[in-house]
Amino acid sequence: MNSAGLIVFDALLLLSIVGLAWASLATTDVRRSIILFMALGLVLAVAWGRLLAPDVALAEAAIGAGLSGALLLAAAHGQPSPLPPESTNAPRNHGAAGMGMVLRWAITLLCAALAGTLVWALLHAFSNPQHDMLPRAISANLAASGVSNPVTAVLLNFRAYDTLLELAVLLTAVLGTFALGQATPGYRPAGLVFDGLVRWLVPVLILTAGYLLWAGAHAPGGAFQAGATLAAAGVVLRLAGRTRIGLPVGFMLRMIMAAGVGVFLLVGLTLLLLGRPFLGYPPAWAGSLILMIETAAMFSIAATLLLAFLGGQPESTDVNAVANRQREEDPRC
Amino acid sequence: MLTTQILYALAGCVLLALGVRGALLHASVLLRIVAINIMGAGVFLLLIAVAYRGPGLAADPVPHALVLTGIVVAVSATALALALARRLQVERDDG
Amino acid sequence: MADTPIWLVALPLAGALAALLLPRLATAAAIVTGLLTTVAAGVLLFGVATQGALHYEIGGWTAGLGIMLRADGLSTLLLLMTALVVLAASIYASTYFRKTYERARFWPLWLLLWTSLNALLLSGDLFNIYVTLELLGLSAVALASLGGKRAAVEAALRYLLVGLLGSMLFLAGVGLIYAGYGTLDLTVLARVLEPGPVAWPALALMSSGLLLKTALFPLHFWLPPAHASAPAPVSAVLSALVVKAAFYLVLRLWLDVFANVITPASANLLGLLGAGAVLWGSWQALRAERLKLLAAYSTVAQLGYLFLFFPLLLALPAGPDRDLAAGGLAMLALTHGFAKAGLFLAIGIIQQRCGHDTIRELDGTAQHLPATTFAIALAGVALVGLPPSGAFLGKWQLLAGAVDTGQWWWLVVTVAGSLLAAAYIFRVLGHAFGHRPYPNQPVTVAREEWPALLLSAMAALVLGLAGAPVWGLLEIST
Amino acid sequence: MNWDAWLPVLVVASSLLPGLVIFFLREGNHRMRTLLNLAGAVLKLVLVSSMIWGVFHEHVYESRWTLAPGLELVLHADTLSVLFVTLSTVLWLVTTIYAIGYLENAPHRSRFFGFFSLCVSATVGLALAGNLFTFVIFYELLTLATYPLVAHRGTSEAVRGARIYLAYTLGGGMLLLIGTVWLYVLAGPTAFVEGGILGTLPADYHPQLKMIFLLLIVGLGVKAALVPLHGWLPQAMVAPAPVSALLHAVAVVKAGAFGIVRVVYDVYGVNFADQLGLLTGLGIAAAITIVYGSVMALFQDNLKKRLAYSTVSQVSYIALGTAILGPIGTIGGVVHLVHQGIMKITLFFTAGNYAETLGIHKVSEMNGVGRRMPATTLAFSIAALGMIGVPPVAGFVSKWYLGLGAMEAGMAVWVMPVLIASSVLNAAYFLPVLYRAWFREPGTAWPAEHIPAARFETNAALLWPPVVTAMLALATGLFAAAPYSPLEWATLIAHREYGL
Amino acid sequence: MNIFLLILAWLLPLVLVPLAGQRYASRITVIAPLPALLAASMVPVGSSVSLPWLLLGMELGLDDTGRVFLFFSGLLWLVASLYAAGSQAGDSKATRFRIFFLLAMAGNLGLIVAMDAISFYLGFTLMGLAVYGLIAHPASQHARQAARRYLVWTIAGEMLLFVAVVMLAAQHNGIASFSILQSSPPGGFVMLLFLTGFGIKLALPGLHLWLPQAYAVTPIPAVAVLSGAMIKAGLLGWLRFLPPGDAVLVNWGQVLLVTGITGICFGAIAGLLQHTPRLLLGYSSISKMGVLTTGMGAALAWPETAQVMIVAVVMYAAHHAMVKGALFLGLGLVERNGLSPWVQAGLVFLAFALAGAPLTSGAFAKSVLTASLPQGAQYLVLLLAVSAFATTLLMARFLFLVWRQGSSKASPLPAESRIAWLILLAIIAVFPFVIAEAGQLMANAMPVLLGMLLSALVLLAAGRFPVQATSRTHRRVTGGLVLRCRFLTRDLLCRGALVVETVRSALRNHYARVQQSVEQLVLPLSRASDADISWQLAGGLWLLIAGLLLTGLILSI
Repeated sequence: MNSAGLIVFDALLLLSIVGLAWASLATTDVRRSIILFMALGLVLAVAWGRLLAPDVALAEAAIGAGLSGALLLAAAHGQPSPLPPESTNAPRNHGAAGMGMVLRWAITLLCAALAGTLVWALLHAFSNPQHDMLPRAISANLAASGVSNPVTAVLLNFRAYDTLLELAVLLTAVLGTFALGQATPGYRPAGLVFDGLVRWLVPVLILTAGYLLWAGAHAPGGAFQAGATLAAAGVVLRLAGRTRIGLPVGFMLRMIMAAGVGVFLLVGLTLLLLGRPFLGYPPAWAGSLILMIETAAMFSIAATLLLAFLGGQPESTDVNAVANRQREEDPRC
Repeated sequence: MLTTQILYALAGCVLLALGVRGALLHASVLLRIVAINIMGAGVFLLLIAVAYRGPGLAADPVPHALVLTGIVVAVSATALALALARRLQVERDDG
Repeated sequence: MADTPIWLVALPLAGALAALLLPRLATAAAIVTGLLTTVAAGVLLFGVATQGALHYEIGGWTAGLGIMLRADGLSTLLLLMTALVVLAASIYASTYFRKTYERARFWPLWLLLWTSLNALLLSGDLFNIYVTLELLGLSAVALASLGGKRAAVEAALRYLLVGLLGSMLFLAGVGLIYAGYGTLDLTVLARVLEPGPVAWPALALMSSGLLLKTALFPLHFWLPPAHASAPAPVSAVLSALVVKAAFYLVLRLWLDVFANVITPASANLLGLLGAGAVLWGSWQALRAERLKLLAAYSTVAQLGYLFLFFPLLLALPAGPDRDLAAGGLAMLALTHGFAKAGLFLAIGIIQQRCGHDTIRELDGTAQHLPATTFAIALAGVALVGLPPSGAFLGKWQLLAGAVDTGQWWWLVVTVAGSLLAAAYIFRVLGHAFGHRPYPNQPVTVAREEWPALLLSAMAALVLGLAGAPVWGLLEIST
Repeated sequence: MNWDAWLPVLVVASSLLPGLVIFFLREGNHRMRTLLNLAGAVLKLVLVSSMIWGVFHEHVYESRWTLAPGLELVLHADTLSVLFVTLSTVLWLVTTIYAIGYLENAPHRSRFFGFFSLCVSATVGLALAGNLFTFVIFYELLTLATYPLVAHRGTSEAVRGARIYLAYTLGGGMLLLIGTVWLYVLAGPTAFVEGGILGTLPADYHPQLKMIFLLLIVGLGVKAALVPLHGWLPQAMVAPAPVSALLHAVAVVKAGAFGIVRVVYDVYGVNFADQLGLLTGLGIAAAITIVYGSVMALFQDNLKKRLAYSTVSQVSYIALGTAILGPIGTIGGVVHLVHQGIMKITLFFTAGNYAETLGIHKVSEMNGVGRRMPATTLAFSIAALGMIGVPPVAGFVSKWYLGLGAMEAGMAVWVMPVLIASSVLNAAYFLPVLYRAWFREPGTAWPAEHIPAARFETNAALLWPPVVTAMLALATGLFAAAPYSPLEWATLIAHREYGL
Repeated sequence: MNIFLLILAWLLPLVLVPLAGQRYASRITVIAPLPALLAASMVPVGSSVSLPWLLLGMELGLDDTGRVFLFFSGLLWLVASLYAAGSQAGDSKATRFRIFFLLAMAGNLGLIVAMDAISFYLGFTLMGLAVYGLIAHPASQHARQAARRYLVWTIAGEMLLFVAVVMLAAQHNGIASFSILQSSPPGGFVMLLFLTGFGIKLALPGLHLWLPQAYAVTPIPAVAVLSGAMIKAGLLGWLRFLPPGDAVLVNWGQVLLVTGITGICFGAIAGLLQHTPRLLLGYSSISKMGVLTTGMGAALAWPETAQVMIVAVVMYAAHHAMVKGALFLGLGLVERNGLSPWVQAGLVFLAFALAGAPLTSGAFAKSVLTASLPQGAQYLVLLLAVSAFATTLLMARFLFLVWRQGSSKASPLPAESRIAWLILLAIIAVFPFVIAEAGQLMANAMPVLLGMLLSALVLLAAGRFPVQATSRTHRRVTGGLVLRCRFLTRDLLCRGALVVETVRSALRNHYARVQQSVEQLVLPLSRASDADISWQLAGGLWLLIAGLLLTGLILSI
């Protein structure tokens, strides 16, 4: 592509990004908004590709567009459309309406100012020579990182601590979801066509996941993309109305959920006990350790995302069942 | 100074602002969550634009890694928010 | 010794996994983890006190390429406070949650929260801070929603959305910084940052994100419902530590990292908002009908005091006076942490024993639950800032700073806030002394009441009487 | 640390520790409680005695503890503190005995005695405070320790009284705190030094120092019940009698007055304060209070309320003495610290006796009570006469020195009329009470006779404390010139303050 | 021994106070004044005791003046105690009476031996307040009123004295010993205070308003010592505090002279108008105190003859004390036992003595007084003669009133009382012969004779034209004034209270109104809870704060 074509492409891409975002936010129809948001995710994935960020593009396609959209759609499922305003009990009168108008405009203006400020700041930042110290340091140390894909190196070696905590975030989210109680049972089963699709889509997805995981070391891909793909397989199954979607129950499930963080932590602490820094892989072992961590992380991510999609703990795994006795009443004041 | 970088960063800023506006003005919880996601997308766009070094040049991997982490964090938060929203709906329906 | 910082993160995280995997042993795992982590915090404090600030490069990568944990005087103090408060709250929680499934849900999240707090306090990297903030936010929200009631869920949802908005703005600021300076390491940034079109918006974005999370007036609207509807141990930690963590970040950014970017005008704005928080929070606490709401609004007010220090610290020239004021700030934050945690635990006991926490119907509580009432009184002393609490020393430095820099208006705010605080605390205590048919067998359940008592006593007595080392520790910075 | 450094701490701890232990005693364990109380009180008395001896021989008893850089908790025994400590200790012992009798079979005794001991610890700490910072700490602690005592009865009236008390004292405490902080910023740690420390500050600080003085005095004036800051005092009389006794005689009110003395003499230095023109204002405030309190007392039928207003009036004698420049006025003010305490505690004890024994709460119910309760009424009479200033009761000595001091300072023109007006008014509200008690025929029945007359007119524990304190009031006046008497001690204080 | 007697003189009555409720208390009371009498007779003049640890340093001593005072006071107290042992025997509240009696005794005797201002003031106050108990002793409306009035005056007097003593001591560096105080005369204002303060006790005209009613109600033994011994404390005060012989005080002497003369005349005239013997004796005391005042005035006005004059005044005081005391005791006998002939005889003798008839103590006292008068004051001789004349008339009327007064005879007095009276009579009759020269005993015959003559005429006339009991002048004049004063004070007080209350309620209303309006103003604010803050508003604020922060950062002020 020549540069003029590129500019047109960029322009179209940016216009569609902004337009989709605008459209997605302008509507009050939740489902419509979500679908537009998913579309935005796909366009963004293209944009990442355009900006030479294939790892992000893959993740965005799988998670940002795919899974987030699926989650949102699932949540929108039971909801009336459009939703009633959240605070129905708030007093509303004409004065308040006038105030509301003023407020809308004030917020809009302030948001515009926010954008303007950011642009101003970025223009200033970009006007200085680029800081290449960090990329150079990364390429210098890439050999010792155990992987050849610099993004994976950053994710799982240089800034592995971030990733560890990120997995913890994921775990927290799903535990939080569990804490809210039982999964909402039953989705509307899809049609027969979809059912047919499922038969070949799921194996493909699983294979893709495996590839992404393996490729992550040297090419775009990695545990997150792989985990998300794996989760997508589960989502597809679930959408097809399958009750058994490959998730274990009970202790095994908890093991899988904990595996990502657990293995990560285990590796880190083992190294620590061996006299190395926490997560300071010996260069010779780095590749294998990263792959090990990534594998565990993939399963965890997949299970977690799937559970998040299910919106709670699947039945019969709930520890609710363990004890349902009433708390003994205390002498009251 | 790269035009592409600036343009995409600008789009990121716009997305961020749009997201903030949406998150503040929408009454529906789900729409707010969508808006926050769009906000996140704007920030990610900004970061990726910062990483961009021009055609043919390797981009800065650090922001890429950050965005990857950010995406997962965002989806986690979204999942929890949705679970809460659903639970709230159940409570409302019951009450 | 040098590894202690990472243990402080790893231990609770491991504990969380253990609690998740073994639901039946969750409580035991949590308590053991709690004890170990507290010991680690103590060791860290000892290390920092004897060897100066500790740095830990994770993975052995130099700062900038990798992530560095840093423990200086301030963060170590807050880490120790976190450890003690969480440990006490854990002991209380082990009796608060009685059903196994409740425990299974509670403990992993609880320990994850602790992990995030420790990680946040130790973090030396901007993006890592973002991740810890999210971990903190999500675990806090998940815990806050454990109440399961509609009010709790509604508050938790709002809390989450607010937290996300704040984090996103924070992240945008991080992006700006990276765009402008190409690094995320705080120590490096502190060296290279200079006032300009990059640093200003970045600081504004990050600060406003954090201000939202730390519930500074008038951005506090989400806090009272969330803190008031969460289970008692959770409320304790939310009020005592979680908002404080965001405040810690503001402090770090303003005083360390962006030290040469900030201006008197901006600091005065923070002070002004702090003043608003002090007055409005105290006023709302005075009007609150429920104890928990009172405590939550008191948190809003107490955070306001912390922000009053900003204009003073900026106006004082670097030197002993400034160090004294900074120590006062830390002392106030520490005292509030202990006191508020103690207060919430005590309220939890009242709520469980009396079935409600309506202030007007608390007559005779003192007769029924003497130790609990005493805990509330001790915590109240610390919240009002009466001697011998640590808050008294903190407020002393606040007042001294205000006098020293000629900023009289903060003095008026402080005094008004303290009087309002006394009013709302003694409104509760007055009821506690009220008449109730006597005799009424006093109830004392040591395991429930000791944590609250110890926390309150820590705030009202120990910090005030043996708090002098705090100033020495604060001198140790990176 | 050696003995000299430990002694002040021990003096404080001898009531603090028993108090803390008492909190944890079971309600029914009254023998242990009594033992602890009395042991603490006696031990304190012994310790204080040795302190008196030491201070007289110019020993330095001082304990220091750093709370924050530059902020030290200093307990230091000088002549003035020893005077107040002794007063507190002796009266605490007596009041404890009284309280044991008063609260027999009443609920919440552990709580009561616990806070009671804390209250005394705070008072003693305040007396021993070696700098303004320490003083403020104990000042606030005193507020805290007394609040539960005022609210003790738990009636809505008591809770309300306690609330008002708290509102006033905490507000005053805040002003005091501001003043202290301000002074700290100007002059560094303000240790109490005989003769004051501020005189050396440059002249351009003087306007600020005046402001600070105002803040300090207003802050202290709340507890010292200077008009118009006295509103809490008549409300706080809802407290049980031993509490009122302690509040009015030793702890709260006296703490404020003691603080005024400290600020004028040991912070500003009386000559410097005079040089700044601050004494006149203080004196006028005290004078107004003296007259106002007496006038208000005239209109009270409730006995305790009448006594409360009497306190408002009498305590300002101390402030008045402080405002009078010159050693003699100082003696008058300082010695009244003790004298008023002894006399007022007697009055509140006896008022409590009337209420507990016969259910008498009002002056109008006191007809002929002297025949039913002669010893109590005699104690009341002695104390009341002392308040009027009748020799040889202690009050006369105070008035004598105040008058002489005023003459010496050339302030007699307005001090004398105030003294006279106050004495006349005192007579006007006390003598009718005495008349009723001794000369009127008793009515057919007492309002509510709780304790029948047996061997004594009332319980021995209730009877002896007021008798003892009344004798003390008589003795301090009668043997005013004897060695170690309050007057001699006050003279010693004045001599050291003025460097004579 | 001397020292002990000086201390015991006032200590013994105090020590006996706790025994006042015992069974034999009335007998024990009698021994209370004995040490004082012993001291008066045995302790050499000029001896002194210093008790530096007592009060503010107590000094006791005995000088000539003190000795005379101690003698007649001790005697009176002794007699009165003995009398009281009989008269109060049936009193249900005798204990209370004895307590106040002993307290007053201790005060009276104490102030006589006191050699410093504070001890004197102590005794004076103790006496003053204890007398209140004696006056208020009869549980009657009258007694209460009289006692209250007495108290008001006494306290006023004590206050004045307090100020005076303090100011005087301040002139001498706070030292209160008489030996120092008398070294220089007090200033004008202090002088005025002393004159008024002691003047109240001495019942100077205008300051006497407490006296008549008090005499009317007080039990007899008490009123005997009151009128005899205690009233003289005022004179002793003057003698102690106002050093005679100083030229500075000459003008004050003149003032006293005028006051004294007024007192003589006023007392006599008002006395004649009385219709009860007690009141009459009261006004007679006022008149006689006028004589003492005049003498004191003369001593001050003519410093060169002051010493002589003082001796005369003191002698006169002793005479009056004993006679007036005896008159009251006799009156008591009449009241309780009726008019027995020997009582009548005694009373007549006493009447003569008071009037100053020859061969009585009165004649002796008056002649001493006359003889001491300085050259410039011979006109006072005439005055004294007029006084004697008037006294004669008064005594005549007294006897008339006693004779007319009925007696209940319900509770006749036992022997003790009669013996007591007789002892006193005997001493009065004998002592002039012991110490006086013959010439002195024959003085004063003329005025007394004239008086007797006039009295006889009046008596005859009265027999002819029966007169109604004399009008109640006293009540209308003095009572009216006092009442008016009291009403005025009460009115003022009430009005003050009213004003205070009005202001207070106005403030309260105002406060309530302000509170209301403030509440209305901030109602939206105070009602608004944070739950109502809409998400949008909060968001707007948030962005605004972010913007402000940025502005604050950019505009580095």
